[in-house]
Amino acid sequence: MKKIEAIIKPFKLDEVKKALNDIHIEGMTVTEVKGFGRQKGHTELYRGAEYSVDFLPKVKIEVVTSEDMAAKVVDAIQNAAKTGKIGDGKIFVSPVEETVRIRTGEKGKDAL
Amino acid sequence: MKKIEAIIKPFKLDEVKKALNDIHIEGMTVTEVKGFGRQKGHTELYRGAEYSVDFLPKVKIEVVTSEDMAAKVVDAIQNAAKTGKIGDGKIFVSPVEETVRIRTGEKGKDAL
Amino acid sequence: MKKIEAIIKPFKLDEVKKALNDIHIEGMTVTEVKGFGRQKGHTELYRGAEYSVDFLPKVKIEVVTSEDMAAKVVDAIQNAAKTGKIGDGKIFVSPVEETVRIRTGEKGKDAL
Amino acid sequence: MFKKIITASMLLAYFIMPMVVMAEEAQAPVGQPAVVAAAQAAPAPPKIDTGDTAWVLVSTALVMLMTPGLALFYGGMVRRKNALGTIMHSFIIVAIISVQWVLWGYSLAFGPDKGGIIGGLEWLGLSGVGLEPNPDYAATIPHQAFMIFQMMFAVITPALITGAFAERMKFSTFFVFTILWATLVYDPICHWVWGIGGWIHNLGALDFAGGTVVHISSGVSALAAALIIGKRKGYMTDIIAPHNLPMTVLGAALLWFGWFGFNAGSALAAGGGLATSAFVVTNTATATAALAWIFAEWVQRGKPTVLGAASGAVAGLVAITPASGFVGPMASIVIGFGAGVLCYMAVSLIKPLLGYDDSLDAFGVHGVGGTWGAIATGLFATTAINSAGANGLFFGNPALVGKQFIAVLASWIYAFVVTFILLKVLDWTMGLRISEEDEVMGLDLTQHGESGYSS
Amino acid sequence: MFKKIITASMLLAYFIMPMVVMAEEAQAPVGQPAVVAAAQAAPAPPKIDTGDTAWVLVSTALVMLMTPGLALFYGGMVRRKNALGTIMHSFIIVAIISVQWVLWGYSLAFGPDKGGIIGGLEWLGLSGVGLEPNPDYAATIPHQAFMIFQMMFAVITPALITGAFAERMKFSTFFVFTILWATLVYDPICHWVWGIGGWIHNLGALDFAGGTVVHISSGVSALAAALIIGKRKGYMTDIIAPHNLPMTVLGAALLWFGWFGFNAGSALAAGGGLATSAFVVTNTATATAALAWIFAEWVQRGKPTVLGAASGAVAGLVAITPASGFVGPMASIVIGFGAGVLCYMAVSLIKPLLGYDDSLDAFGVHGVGGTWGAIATGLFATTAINSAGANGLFFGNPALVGKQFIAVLASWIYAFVVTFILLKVLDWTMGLRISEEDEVMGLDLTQHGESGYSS
Amino acid sequence: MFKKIITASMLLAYFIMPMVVMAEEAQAPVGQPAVVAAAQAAPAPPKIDTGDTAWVLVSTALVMLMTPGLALFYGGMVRRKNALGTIMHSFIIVAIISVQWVLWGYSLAFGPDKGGIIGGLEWLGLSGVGLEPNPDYAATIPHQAFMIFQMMFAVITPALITGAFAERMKFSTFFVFTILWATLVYDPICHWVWGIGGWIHNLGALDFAGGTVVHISSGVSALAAALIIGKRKGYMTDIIAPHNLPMTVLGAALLWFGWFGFNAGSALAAGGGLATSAFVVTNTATATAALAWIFAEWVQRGKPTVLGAASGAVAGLVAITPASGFVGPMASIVIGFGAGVLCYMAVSLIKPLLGYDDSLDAFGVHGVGGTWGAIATGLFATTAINSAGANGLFFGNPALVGKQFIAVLASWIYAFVVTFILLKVLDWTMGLRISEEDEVMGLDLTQHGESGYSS
Ligand SMILES: Nc1ncnc2c1ncn2[C@@H]1O[C@H](COP(=O)(O)OP(=O)(O)O)[C@@H](O)[C@H]1O
Ligand SMILES: Nc1ncnc2c1ncn2[C@@H]1O[C@H](COP(=O)(O)OP(=O)(O)O)[C@@H](O)[C@H]1O
Ligand SMILES: Nc1ncnc2c1ncn2[C@@H]1O[C@H](COP(=O)(O)OP(=O)(O)O)[C@@H](O)[C@H]1O
Repeated sequence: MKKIEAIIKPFKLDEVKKALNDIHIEGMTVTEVKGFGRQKGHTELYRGAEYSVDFLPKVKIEVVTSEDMAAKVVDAIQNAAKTGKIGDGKIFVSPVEETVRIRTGEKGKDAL
Repeated sequence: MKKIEAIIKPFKLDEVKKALNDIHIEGMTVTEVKGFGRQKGHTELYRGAEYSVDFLPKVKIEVVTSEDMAAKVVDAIQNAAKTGKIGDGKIFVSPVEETVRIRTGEKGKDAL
Repeated sequence: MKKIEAIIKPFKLDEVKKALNDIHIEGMTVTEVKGFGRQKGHTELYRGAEYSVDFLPKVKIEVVTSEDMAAKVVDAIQNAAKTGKIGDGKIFVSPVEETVRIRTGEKGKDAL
Repeated sequence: MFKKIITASMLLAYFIMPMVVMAEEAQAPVGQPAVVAAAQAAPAPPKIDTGDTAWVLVSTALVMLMTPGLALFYGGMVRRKNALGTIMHSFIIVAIISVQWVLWGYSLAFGPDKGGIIGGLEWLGLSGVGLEPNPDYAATIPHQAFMIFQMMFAVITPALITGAFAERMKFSTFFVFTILWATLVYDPICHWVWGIGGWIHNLGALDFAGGTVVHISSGVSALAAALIIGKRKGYMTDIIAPHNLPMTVLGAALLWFGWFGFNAGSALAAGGGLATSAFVVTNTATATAALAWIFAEWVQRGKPTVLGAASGAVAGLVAITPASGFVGPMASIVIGFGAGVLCYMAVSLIKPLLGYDDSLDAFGVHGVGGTWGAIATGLFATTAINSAGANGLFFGNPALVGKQFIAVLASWIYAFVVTFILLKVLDWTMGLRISEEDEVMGLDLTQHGESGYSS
Repeated sequence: MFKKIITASMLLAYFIMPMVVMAEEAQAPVGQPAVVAAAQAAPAPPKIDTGDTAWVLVSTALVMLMTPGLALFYGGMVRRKNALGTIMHSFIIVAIISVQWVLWGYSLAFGPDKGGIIGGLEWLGLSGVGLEPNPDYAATIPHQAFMIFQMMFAVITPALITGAFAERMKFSTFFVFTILWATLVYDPICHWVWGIGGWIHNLGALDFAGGTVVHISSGVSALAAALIIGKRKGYMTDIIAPHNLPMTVLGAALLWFGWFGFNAGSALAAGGGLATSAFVVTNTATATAALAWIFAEWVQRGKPTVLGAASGAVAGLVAITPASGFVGPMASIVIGFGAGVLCYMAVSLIKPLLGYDDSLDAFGVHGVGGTWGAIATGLFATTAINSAGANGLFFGNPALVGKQFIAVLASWIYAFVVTFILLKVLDWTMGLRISEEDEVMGLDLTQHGESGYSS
Repeated sequence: MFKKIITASMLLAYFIMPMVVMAEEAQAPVGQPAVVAAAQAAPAPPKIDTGDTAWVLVSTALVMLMTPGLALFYGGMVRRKNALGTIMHSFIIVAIISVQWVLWGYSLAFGPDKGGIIGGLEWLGLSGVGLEPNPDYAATIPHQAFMIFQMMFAVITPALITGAFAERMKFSTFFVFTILWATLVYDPICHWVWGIGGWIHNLGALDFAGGTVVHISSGVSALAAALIIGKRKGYMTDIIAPHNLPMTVLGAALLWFGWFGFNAGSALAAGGGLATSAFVVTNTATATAALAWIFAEWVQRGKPTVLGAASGAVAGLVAITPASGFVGPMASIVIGFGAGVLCYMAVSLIKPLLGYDDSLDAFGVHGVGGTWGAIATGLFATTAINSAGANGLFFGNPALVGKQFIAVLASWIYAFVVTFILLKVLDWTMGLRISEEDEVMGLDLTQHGESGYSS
């Protein structure tokens, strides 16, 4: 199995979710994260003190899926999350050795 | 080493923590996440506008442990987190190649 | 490629970011997490009821980088995040099989 | 389903009935105006004092603000998932009781006395309650000004109880409970103590601004409620920490602010010094109690807490309430100090010992503080402050303590018993408590379909 | 860039002009004091009543607090990224209009009448508006007390509109819009209805505390604004949930509290019973409307919401406003009930049907509630409450309904047309709406360079 | 450990002492009532005016609310981990000073004059401070009403200082500091300026509502405190952003609201026009200052901020305070404009230049704004507004500027020197600052064992 982790722009979450649903991925886990990268941050002003904030709000989506679906998932996310502007984010794919569904104890693919 | 990642229902966190302590796992990292899966979300009402919220609050527990403990950890989590109702969550096991304890620089098992 | 995940004390984030920038790591993703470990928590008092809170606020930094940079990254983080006191945190290294830059579709090292 | 229909019909009736009455009244022929209108049509008697009226109207507004203040005070103390539900309890009570009071509550509480026990129905729908003064209650302000000032007391009292069953009460049952409790518990006790002809009033027990009427009645009912509804899931095992203490402090501050209207407004006049005196002792007792509470914590636990300061202030406000028109500033320091220490002990030592889950300490603060205040009135009252009052034990009149004790006891017993029965009946019919699953999800989502906070 | 310079210069002028005037005035030789000072120097006439003045000053403070209350009411309803920007709208309007009113607004609204349409410029910079009473408006309080009480009405009215264009309006344009709207829409309508000589005033239509002047004018302008500025990105597709409903409830509570000053303060005196009567009906209508709104939700959607209770209360406050000095408590229940149900329907049924994005329901609550209240005044008004008023339809005088209808219609048309033109012109010149990218980032960062919340 | 015991004993003494006194007093035989009671027993003199008393009591309540308002204003500006600790500073000061004032503070400040420097101990424990008017201070309200109105000024002043040492002060030391500062700095300066016989009072310098007494004394002490306690860890290197700006705006709004009581209440009467005039100029200056501050930002940084609007409003309130009973509306625009611009510059240009960490700008706003207001009073005061005042420079009397300057200078020097010594002594004995580790953890957990926010 593979874990696909994507860091995306927050307002793209809904579209990505829909894209994944379209390819019948019906489980995912989402975390609010802060990203640092090429995309420039913004400045905040408090009583004349200027702070530059370079961590930007991003959303991390994690999907664990079977080997054969992995590429499809990556494509779906990439298409849905893309705006073409800097800061669109990354997708990382890594190996997962085992999966368990807590409710039933099912393992492997059945657990997804 | 293995990383065990479990997505569980938030109110089960304490029980899972206790179960892990019982098998002498004394380190873990916890993140608030939102999950999407088979479990149905809820509806929110604001001035007559109805929104269906399908991301549900979940908690992700991460434990890095030695190969031989991994199965025990998975079992402990599964037993403690299980309610038998949909949405109980998943456990994912993946490989970790190296571990460092920042305070001392110790590596591998000693770092856990 | 490798993913380096570090759990550190929140007030060390800025120093770690600087240390990474110094070795030309210019992308990272940060998550607020709660950690449980050797470091003792604190007690909270509400109307005489005493609660011991053992989950402590930590920050998780994730950096995906090429194999050859991985060791350097680990070192940079370890040096910058170290206070020498219990609770400094851990660094975990795990394999990443693929990386995609959403904006361009670039893959592998180019995507970083 | 069946229960839902019953509830719905009750609610409907609650609205429709008055609508019908009003519609008829409103359409009364011009030649023979409705009773209310007639009363108001009479030229305003010259006795109305503009300063006194301004003071009582402002005080009414201040007391009104206390209930939303309480909403925040309580709302900050619950978990995030119950923030709205808890706030709603107090907020909607302002609406519920405002209507109940106009329709029948005021008449039951202050209407023409029936045997010392209850007011008559003569003033239903405020008929006969006009804009000329009613000298029985307040000679220099419009009768309706007295009525609406009193309304705000009737509003906050059931709201205080909600602290006991926070985080687990079913909203529909709460709604019905509030109407019934106000009618069956508050209105009678209010009549006993403040109504012309009320038996405690005739007895000569003193309660300037509501030690028995407001705080004992609500605090003791809260105890009954905590016992009947049972503990929250996870009580004493999980961490149940306040989700927003700045909100709680803001609530306490609004309570303190509004309480000047509560106590000093109870003089029902600005002149003559009584309002000023009540204002001064209210502030002094409150300040002392806040210090006493954090001091007790500091000694016992090593740290003074912010929630303690806020709680202590409220305890002081509660305790000085019955005494505020009868005691001087030095006595108020003693009363405040006692309130801070006693309520702290009730809340942090006795409650855990006995094991009931009075979630936001409605009994520990209002029951205990109100009882201490009522007794302390018997100790420290002096006619030097208020010639219409009486001297207390320390001013040579031990009899007053006895009277205070009777008033306290009667309020305790009546409130406890009636509330107990009421809640038992509601438990059997509508159900008091939400399901365990709903309790895990929280009141906000399950009772109201809302989240308090989003991004 | 060009636009920025224009804006900056306008703002600069806004400050510099008065500075110059004042500097001159302040430096007037002692022997010949400035006009303002002269007026104030005259010995205070004996007619000032301390109780009435206390009441009006307190009421002014209460009404002032309503606008920050509105800031919270609205601020809690938007998304987190727009919290500050939304709060800023109301907060800065307090500042903008306070200055506008002193410099020219009061003169336009209440200055010597010019043809029933507008006040003259005689009172620019408050010249001639001193501390002696102006019996045309209020005989027992200083003229400046009347002026500043009215100021707070002029302040809150444009703030109400901001609910319509929340989460997408450009701050600089909003700033200019506010000044122009107050001058071109509020000041004239205010003169028509309340100014001595104003044509609606002469007509005999009743508006005790601002049904047409405040609520219709702002609500209808809000509709125009919502139509012109267009929907928020993601409206009806994304979840746009209130980020902090406890804040919204606190705002509603402050509105309720302050509204006692708004309505009962509009009696401009504490004595005589009118303030008391207005106070009572205000509270009663508000309570009923809150219940009616959640009851409607309960029936239609199965759950009573907290936002519904708060919204209903505000709807009730709006609807009773024009009627508050003319109707009795029973009528106020009917008015409140109507407000709760009608505004609920406007907001949750009609708005989605028509599809405009009046983001925080400025039209649905103030436009609809204000219209209902103005018409209801024509139904339920009775001289038994206020001999200076008139009887309504149910008291035998159908003519009043006609007059109310004319007043409503005139306010609707004038407010809609002028606001429409104003916004169109501003859209062409300065631009109304922030860029889509900025909308995604939020007002707080893009318009003010701040985050509402940090850790 | 040793220090803890000392602190504990001091606190204990603080409570026990009065308890003993009171207990004795309370138990005085009825035939010979305690002094306080006796004073109050005298029949209320006919001179009390109900309207004036209502106004002063309401004003007292309004001013009381300002300190919790300040708690929110400051609390929103700190980091989340210090939210409660910062709020606690102001909240507990309400309690501390309320007791200090009743026990000895009022006597020191307003008691019978001793050499122009300090009040005598005659009025300790309010003995002799009864319900009849004291015509020296206010002829138409009870003496206790004057006392408690003044109390609220004594309360807020030390609370203002806490902005300087926010996020790093030890709570126990802060507690002791507050009592000592009130006694050694506030009470004397208050006596100089407002006490009958006070030397600045005799000099003829004007301070209507506390430019020197409240704002300079606290602002300059804040500067001393910032210098002694040193910078926060991470100051100027880490991002130290306000954790909750809506809370800050709410605080500013409550300050604005309460300040009507502060300034207009300082007329100590509702009639005669002075309260109204003070009300009008207070609002006008505040509004102008809010606009001036954001305008300055807009020009200098390109964006108007919400924190700027709130800060500007507070700066305007500060600056108009001493002038509010002596100037007209046009002058108030100039004063407000100056306040907005000067305080903005102090805070955003001068502070970073000089490099001290006055964390929440207690000096930049209150020190600078108060000084500007006191001087401006010397420029714009006119007897046309207040015949009991004096003319200023622009009304032909340059001498007033000199007097104002002396008053300012004396307050600056006295406050700075005494606060400096006091803090140095406390630093050596108890320690001012929490440990670096505690500073990282935050005040809330380390000083109070609480978290402001949980889930
Ligand atoms: N090496 C990395 N490891 C982990 N996360 C990264 C890395 N590089 C970028 N990111 C994440 O991706 C986000 C977008 O990256 P950025 O460089 O701004 O734009 P782009 O992806 O368009 O090149 C960052 O905000 C960060 O969260
Ligand atoms: N393929 C997946 N990848 C990552 N997380 C998943 C996946 N499927 C489910 N989850 C997580 O597990 C949670 C529970 O899944 P759900 O389908 O609701 O119930 P169950 O685990 O009982 O089948 C989800 O809310 C989500 O957080
Ligand atoms: N086995 C583990 N798996 C995942 N996270 C861990 C593990 N052990 C520790 N951690 C994380 O590291 C943090 C620091 O660990 P702790 O034992 O307190 O101190 P130290 O790292 O100095 O030994 C913890 O708070 C937790 O977040």
